[in-house]
Amino acid sequence: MAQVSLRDLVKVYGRQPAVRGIDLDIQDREFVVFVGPSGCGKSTTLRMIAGLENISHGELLIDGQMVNDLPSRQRGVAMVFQTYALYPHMTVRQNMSFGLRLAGLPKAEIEERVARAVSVLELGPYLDRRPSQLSGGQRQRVAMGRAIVREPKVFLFDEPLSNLDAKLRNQMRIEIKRLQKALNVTTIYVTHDQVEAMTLADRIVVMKDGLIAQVGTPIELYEAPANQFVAGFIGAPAMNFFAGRVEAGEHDGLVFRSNAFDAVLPTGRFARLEIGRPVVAGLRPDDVVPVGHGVPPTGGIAATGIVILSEVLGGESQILLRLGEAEVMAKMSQPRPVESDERLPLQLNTDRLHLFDAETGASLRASADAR
Amino acid sequence: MAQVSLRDLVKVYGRQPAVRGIDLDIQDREFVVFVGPSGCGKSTTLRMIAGLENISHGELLIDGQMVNDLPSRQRGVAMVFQTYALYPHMTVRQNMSFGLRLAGLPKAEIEERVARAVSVLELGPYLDRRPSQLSGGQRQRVAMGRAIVREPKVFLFDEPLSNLDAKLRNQMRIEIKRLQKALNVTTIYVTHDQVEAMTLADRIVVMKDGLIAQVGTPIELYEAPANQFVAGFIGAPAMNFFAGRVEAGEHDGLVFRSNAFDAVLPTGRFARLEIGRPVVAGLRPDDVVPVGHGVPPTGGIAATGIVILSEVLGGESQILLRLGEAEVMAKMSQPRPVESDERLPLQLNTDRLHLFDAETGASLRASADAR
Amino acid sequence: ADVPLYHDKGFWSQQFQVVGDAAGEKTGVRIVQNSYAPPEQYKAFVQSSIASGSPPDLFTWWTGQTMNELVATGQVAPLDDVWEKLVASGEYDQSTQDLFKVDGKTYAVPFSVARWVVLYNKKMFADQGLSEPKTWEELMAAADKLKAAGITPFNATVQEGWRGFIWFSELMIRTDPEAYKGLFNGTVAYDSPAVEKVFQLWSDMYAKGYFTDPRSNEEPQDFARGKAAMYLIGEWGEGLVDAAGLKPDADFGAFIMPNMDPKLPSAVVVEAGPMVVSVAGKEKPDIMTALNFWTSVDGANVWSKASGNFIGNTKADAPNPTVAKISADMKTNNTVAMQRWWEAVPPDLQGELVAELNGFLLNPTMDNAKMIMGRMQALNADYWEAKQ
Amino acid sequence: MSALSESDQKLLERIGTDRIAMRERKTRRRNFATALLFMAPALLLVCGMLLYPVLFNIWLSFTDWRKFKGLDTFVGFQNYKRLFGQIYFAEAAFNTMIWVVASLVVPVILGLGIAILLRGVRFENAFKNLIFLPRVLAPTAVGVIWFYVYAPTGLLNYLLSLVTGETVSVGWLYQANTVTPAIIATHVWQTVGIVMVLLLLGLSAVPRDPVEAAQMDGAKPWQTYFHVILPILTPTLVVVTIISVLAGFTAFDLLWVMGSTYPSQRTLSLVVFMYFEAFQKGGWAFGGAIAVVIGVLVLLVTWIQALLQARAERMVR
Amino acid sequence: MAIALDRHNYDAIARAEATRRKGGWIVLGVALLVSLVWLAPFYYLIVSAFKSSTEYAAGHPLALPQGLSPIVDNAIRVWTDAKLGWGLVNSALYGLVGASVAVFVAAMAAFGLTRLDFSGRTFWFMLIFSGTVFPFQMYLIPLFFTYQQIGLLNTRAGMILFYCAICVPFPVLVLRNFMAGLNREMDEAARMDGANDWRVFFSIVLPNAKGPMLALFLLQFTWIWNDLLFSTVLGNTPEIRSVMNALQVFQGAYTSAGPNIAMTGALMASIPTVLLFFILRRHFMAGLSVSA
Ligand SMILES: Nc1ncnc2c1ncn2[C@@H]1O[C@H](COP(=O)(O)OP(=O)(O)OP(=O)(O)O)[C@@H](O)[C@H]1O
Ligand SMILES: Nc1ncnc2c1ncn2[C@@H]1O[C@H](COP(=O)(O)OP(=O)(O)OP(=O)(O)O)[C@@H](O)[C@H]1O
Ligand SMILES: [Mg+2]
Ligand SMILES: [Mg+2]
Repeated sequence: MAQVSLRDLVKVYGRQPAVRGIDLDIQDREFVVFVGPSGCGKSTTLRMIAGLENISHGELLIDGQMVNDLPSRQRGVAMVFQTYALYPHMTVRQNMSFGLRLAGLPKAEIEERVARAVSVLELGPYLDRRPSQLSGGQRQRVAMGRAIVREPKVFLFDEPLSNLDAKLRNQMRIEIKRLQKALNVTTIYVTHDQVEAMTLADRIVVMKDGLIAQVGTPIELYEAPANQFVAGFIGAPAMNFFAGRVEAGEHDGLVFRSNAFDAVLPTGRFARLEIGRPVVAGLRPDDVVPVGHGVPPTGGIAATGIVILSEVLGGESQILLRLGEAEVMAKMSQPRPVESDERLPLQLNTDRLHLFDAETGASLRASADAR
Repeated sequence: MAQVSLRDLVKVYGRQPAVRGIDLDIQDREFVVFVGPSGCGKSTTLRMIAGLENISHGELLIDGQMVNDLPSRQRGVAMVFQTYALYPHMTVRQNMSFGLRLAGLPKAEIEERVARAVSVLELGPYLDRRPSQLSGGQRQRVAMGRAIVREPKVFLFDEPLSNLDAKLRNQMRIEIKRLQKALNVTTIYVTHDQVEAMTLADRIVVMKDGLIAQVGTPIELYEAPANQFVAGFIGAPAMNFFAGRVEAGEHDGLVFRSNAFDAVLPTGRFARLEIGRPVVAGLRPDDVVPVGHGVPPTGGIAATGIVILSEVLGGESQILLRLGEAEVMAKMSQPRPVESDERLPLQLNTDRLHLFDAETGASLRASADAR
Repeated sequence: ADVPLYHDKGFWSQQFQVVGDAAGEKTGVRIVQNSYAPPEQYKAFVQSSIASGSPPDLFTWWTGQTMNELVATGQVAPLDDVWEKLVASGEYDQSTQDLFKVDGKTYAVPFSVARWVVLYNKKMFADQGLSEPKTWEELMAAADKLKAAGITPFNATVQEGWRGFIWFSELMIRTDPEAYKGLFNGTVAYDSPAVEKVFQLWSDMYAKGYFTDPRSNEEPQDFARGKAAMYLIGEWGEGLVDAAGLKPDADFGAFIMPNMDPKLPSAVVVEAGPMVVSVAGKEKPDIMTALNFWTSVDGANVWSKASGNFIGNTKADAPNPTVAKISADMKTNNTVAMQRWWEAVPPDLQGELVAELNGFLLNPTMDNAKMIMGRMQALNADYWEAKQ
Repeated sequence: MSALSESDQKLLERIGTDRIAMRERKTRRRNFATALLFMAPALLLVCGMLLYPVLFNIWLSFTDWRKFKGLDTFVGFQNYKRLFGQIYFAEAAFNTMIWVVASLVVPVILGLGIAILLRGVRFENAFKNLIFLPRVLAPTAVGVIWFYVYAPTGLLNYLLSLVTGETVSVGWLYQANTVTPAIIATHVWQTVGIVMVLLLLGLSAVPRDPVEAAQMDGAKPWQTYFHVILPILTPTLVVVTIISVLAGFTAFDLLWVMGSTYPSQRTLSLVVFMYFEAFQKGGWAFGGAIAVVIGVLVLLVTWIQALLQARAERMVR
Repeated sequence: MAIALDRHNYDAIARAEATRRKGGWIVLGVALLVSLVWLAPFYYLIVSAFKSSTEYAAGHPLALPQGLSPIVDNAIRVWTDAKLGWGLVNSALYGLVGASVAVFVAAMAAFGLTRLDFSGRTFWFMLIFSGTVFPFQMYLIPLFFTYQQIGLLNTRAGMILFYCAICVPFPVLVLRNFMAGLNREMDEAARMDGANDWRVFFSIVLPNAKGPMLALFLLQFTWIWNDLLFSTVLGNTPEIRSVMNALQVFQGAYTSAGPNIAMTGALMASIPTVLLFFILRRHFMAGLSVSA
């Protein structure tokens, strides 16, 4: 139950910057997820907040208090590690109560807190087992329990689910979501799995090379990515990109022209468009709709793709197509079998087209925070 | 380029059966995928085909010849391992040519074959590296190259992608598909990832407890699962199940009645339905459509769900709902934010309802192979 | 009061303690024995304590050159005053005192005086109608007769790696005692004719099959088991044979080996075990009390009863029939004591030379002997050259 | 570390590298102080009881300390000169080399053979324990046992008599040409166990997959061993090799006990030679010089090991 | 959901397969042969210890002893001549104290070297490890004289002190590798739980290093027990000397204990370590696995 503020946080290893200046205000009870490719500095940032790494530069404030130089145990934070980091020689009960015992809490209180966490996490039957006698999911829950009993102001998670298999990961994801809702504690969660990010976060922080690429709600990031990096990173299968340029169209309008397709650009959606400017257009696979499958887009343009490969996933398939000279991924709902080289009529939902500066990758949307 | 036939294949470890009797005919150039939960005997079956395990009972035929007692090297099979199993002390080139050198092929031929595989797999720049100097995806490709150069009659894959991260897995999956199309070799592929199974297979073999649960094309398995196990295993998110019973309805029709919903059973779709029979109904999340989102089903019944949890995935969201007394997963396309406890009008596409015997789990469809 | 006695004779530590306890009872000064093993470590211990100026008060040592080195440090006390009384009382012979003299002063009292004699199997001798040989010829005749009867005459091995010199020195004494003495100050070479003559004799005896397998590790047991009829060993070996099952007097007797040249005076190798007192120890009355008890008739009796060892006190009881007989023989023949080769040879050469002699036992041909003589002399010459 | 980009350089300038470095140094200093406390007992013991003697030894090898004489005169390299001029030294060094080579080659080959043989055989553990058992015996006890096994009337000759049908009474430990092989055989009997166990551990750590891959690639069992398993085993082999070499260099107890009747015992190895010169003859400084020579040789081997190991690991990892 | 799992009689199939598979017998035969070579000296040792001197000389080496009584005589002789009682007590003391102190000290050092971040860790490690790089013979002369001078020669304290020291470097090497492999996040979790360095060492790292520490203790204990070199040089009076040193009595110049006695001594001195090995062999092997 705390606000966390990061002010120009920098971490330098030797002379090599790992985190290059992060500014972020996390609200009380907010669930913030850090995502980004491997090595972008997510864990380092989290560990600075946890007090496991020195802060090279900048300030870290918890509830307005500067905590740069406080040791972890005085910051009121608790962390769940990727490897769970359970104490292998202690039982579940001992693992959960270790911190409380160190803090010298009365026995009764310790027992009560552990009991409460155990009932929330349904760990009752395993209390006297060692971590090695637990399954991955159970260990994960113990790690959470250990964090919970300390009743921290801030929860930190570093890829807590990445060691679980797909099924369990889905299940635990839902549990974490439920738990956070129930406990209502400020939470910072690191992952490189975008499904986790999308489903868990109140706000997502996308990081790249030690910097924030964009902060926003999941829908904001999906609908209005601030740059090509975020656009490509969020959403699976990934957004299709087309290099092209802006040209003059009819009625004073502008047209995007590429070797895949040409599209009239809706007025008002984009800013700073000059004729001749090289840009990259983005179109999500959901917006490349095979005619007769799925909701036909109201606007958009027709085109024909040549099937390269199709992957049926049951309720939908993903189809890799050749469109002009480019390759495009399309989603087909209520799928039918398609053959290689089959010509597939498409409707491109260009109303939802994204445009990025070809050089900087910055979005060219009129207002980056408009829905 | 070979047919592979499994005749009542059994594997017993000590006294414990791992594979309990598998009958299967694999056609020339067919891509067959074995899926099933962990420990169901997929790898064991594959390893018997590879000649890495003794066959306890039954016959294995390759091109009609009984090969039970032939060592691997005489069976004309090549295998790609989950761990890649590269020789750590050899360079990429040496890894790929090792088998050919053992076979005593002329140097020129070895070089030519390796060169061909290298160009197909784009391994050129790494030829003189050791496996430890390669990334996961590159190692995976070397492992495939090693199999390719031997020009086997049958390719065997044991979860070749499970050690890669999600992005790379998607990418390599497509490459494997392309490669198999190009090489046109009979392929047996083991995975427990159903997306891989759905997208790669000509036919999928679903295994459970050392036996085959169903064999069929991906669409067949998705549309017409032979039993509740297959129905639940194939498709993500998994099919929703509702326990209930068959009762008499209007106009001599039959009705499925449960604590979630009641539905008139379409005539002709099911066989062997007696009134009062306890059954389990199945409905895929795709067929639980929030009104106003996605293609509204033509038939079906209306219902109202109460939102428990929603997970936005970008282009769609998955919503866990309370429906009557059951929990149901629904898919919402073109999603909008929903709140917990919000009441969500739904259309249940009961035309696509599945019914299973409550006891045996067998499908009650009129003709199990009808689409 | 307790006074410590340091020694390296671990196998006699109980026996030492018996004497020590007796001393305590009799004089009030109890000797407490401290045993060290192996001998090298013991030497190192004494050497280093002397180097650091704090030697033990009372400890055992070796006679001969080893003693000379010790005396040269100036840290052990002369005991001539003690000896004056010992000789005057008639308990000890002057010749015994001479064993412990360095440059005219006496630096030790004995804890053992063992003569090197031939033990013989009485039954075998009787069976072949043999009696104790009085001359070299008789000895050889006896050997021939035994050999003819299928009995190996002499027992000799390289057991434990130090026994190689036994026959060499005995044969030297029996053939040329003057040359024998010359070996120890560098005046006689190990490849001189006198030595070669001994090797020839020795080698011939081997050729005639006079000796047992040199590789046995059970020398006393072998003798007890009848593997050989005669056994050249220090008197202390008597107890070992006894323990191995052959009883002294009843089963075996002893004689001093006769000289080859009957004109030579009767001689016997005497191995003396010295006990020395440090300069500081000499000043302590308790130490001297202990020492006096040790050399007294009482002390000698306790010791000889416990260990079977003779310490030279002629008024004390002989510890066993062998000692009694040899003492008597010596008296009648005016036998002179000779230093043992081991003590007489410079310590730096001991190990290497005896190794060569062991090598001869294992391959007792004259060819080998010639090589061995050459190598021994090379070592010897080096040593004396470095001494210059 | 890759070169810094321009923007990173600017970043560093902006935040000031000195302050960061200072903070890191402070943390490290604090950590170091704590670590030093943790290491203190070990450091005290090692420096006081092990490193001090080594330095002492080096110093004394340059003096003429012997017998009753104190440690005072510095004589330079005189001891070394004398040492290298001695024929006993040459003999001892030669024999040490034989020891080292034999105790390297024989146990490793034999250990590997037995390890391969025993893998997966029935009663594997019983066999393994039996072959390892001599290792827990004291070398002294082993020496005593084998001393009598090799005695002229001992077990070995008895067995040979049974085989040949006539009386054999070879004095294995008394002859120049048999004494070293005989003691080496005993050494092997004692050390093969540990070599075998280490190799078995190494073998069980060899991933199953490359072996199976080789099988699929058409390798026959021996080809699999030769081309796949052994190369992967190289790091273990290096460790085992070095353990064996060091054991060979410093072996003393067996040579001491079993060589006690060999006429030229002190030449059996450098260590025995040193013990003789120092403790038997009281040549402390001279013995010290021999110890230094052994030390240099061992360091040399250790250094080679480090190189080999680094290479082997680079190859396989 | 009931799928018929018993399509076959799998026990019968397993049995049929087992009979089909041959081979293995040859390997077993060779293994038996090899183990015979390994066993023979043990057999020889044991039967010899059961023989009297005459019996030993009379029969052939492999002959079974005629009775059990000689071993009692032999044992008594060994016991009294070598003062084996003291030897056993001393060796046990040196082994227990030396090995446990050394392993604990090593664990502390390894913790400092692996779990705390500071520069120059390799140097400090090398400094400690250099203790065993030099051949042991280099310690002999200096230790002997230094001990002599400061009065530690022939004292239990001196023996223990040395054994503690010599047994430190190897465990440091092993435990350093082991602790470096322990999950560091575990420490971090403990620190976040409020533990300081000592807590982390005692409550987290130490309990997790129990396995290798026990194995190392066993290895070092046997090493101390079996050591002859140092025990002859540093502790030589009967009350101080170790069991291996005590056995040296049978090699003294004036004793002539026969083979049966010497072997009885070897047997008696070996029994404790052999027993220890058999009881705890899994830990021995574990120790080797961490050291490799
Ligand atoms: N202790 C360290 N010393 C030096 N560099 C480090 C250290 N820890 C991390 N780095 C570097 O800092 C950068 C950021 O690492 P960080 O672990 O924060 O990445 P991440 O975003 O968590 O990646 P992942 O998704 O792989 O966990 C990386 O380039 C990494 O190599
Ligand atoms: N070598 C073996 N010895 C004994 N049992 C084995 C052995 N190998 C596999 N099994 C058992 O056989 C069964 C089938 O194992 P298998 O490896 O074929 O499963 P799988 O379907 O490949 O599972 P996964 O998806 O986890 O790889 C399992 O119960 C397993 O425990
Ligand atoms: Mg990370
Ligand atoms: Mg598997």
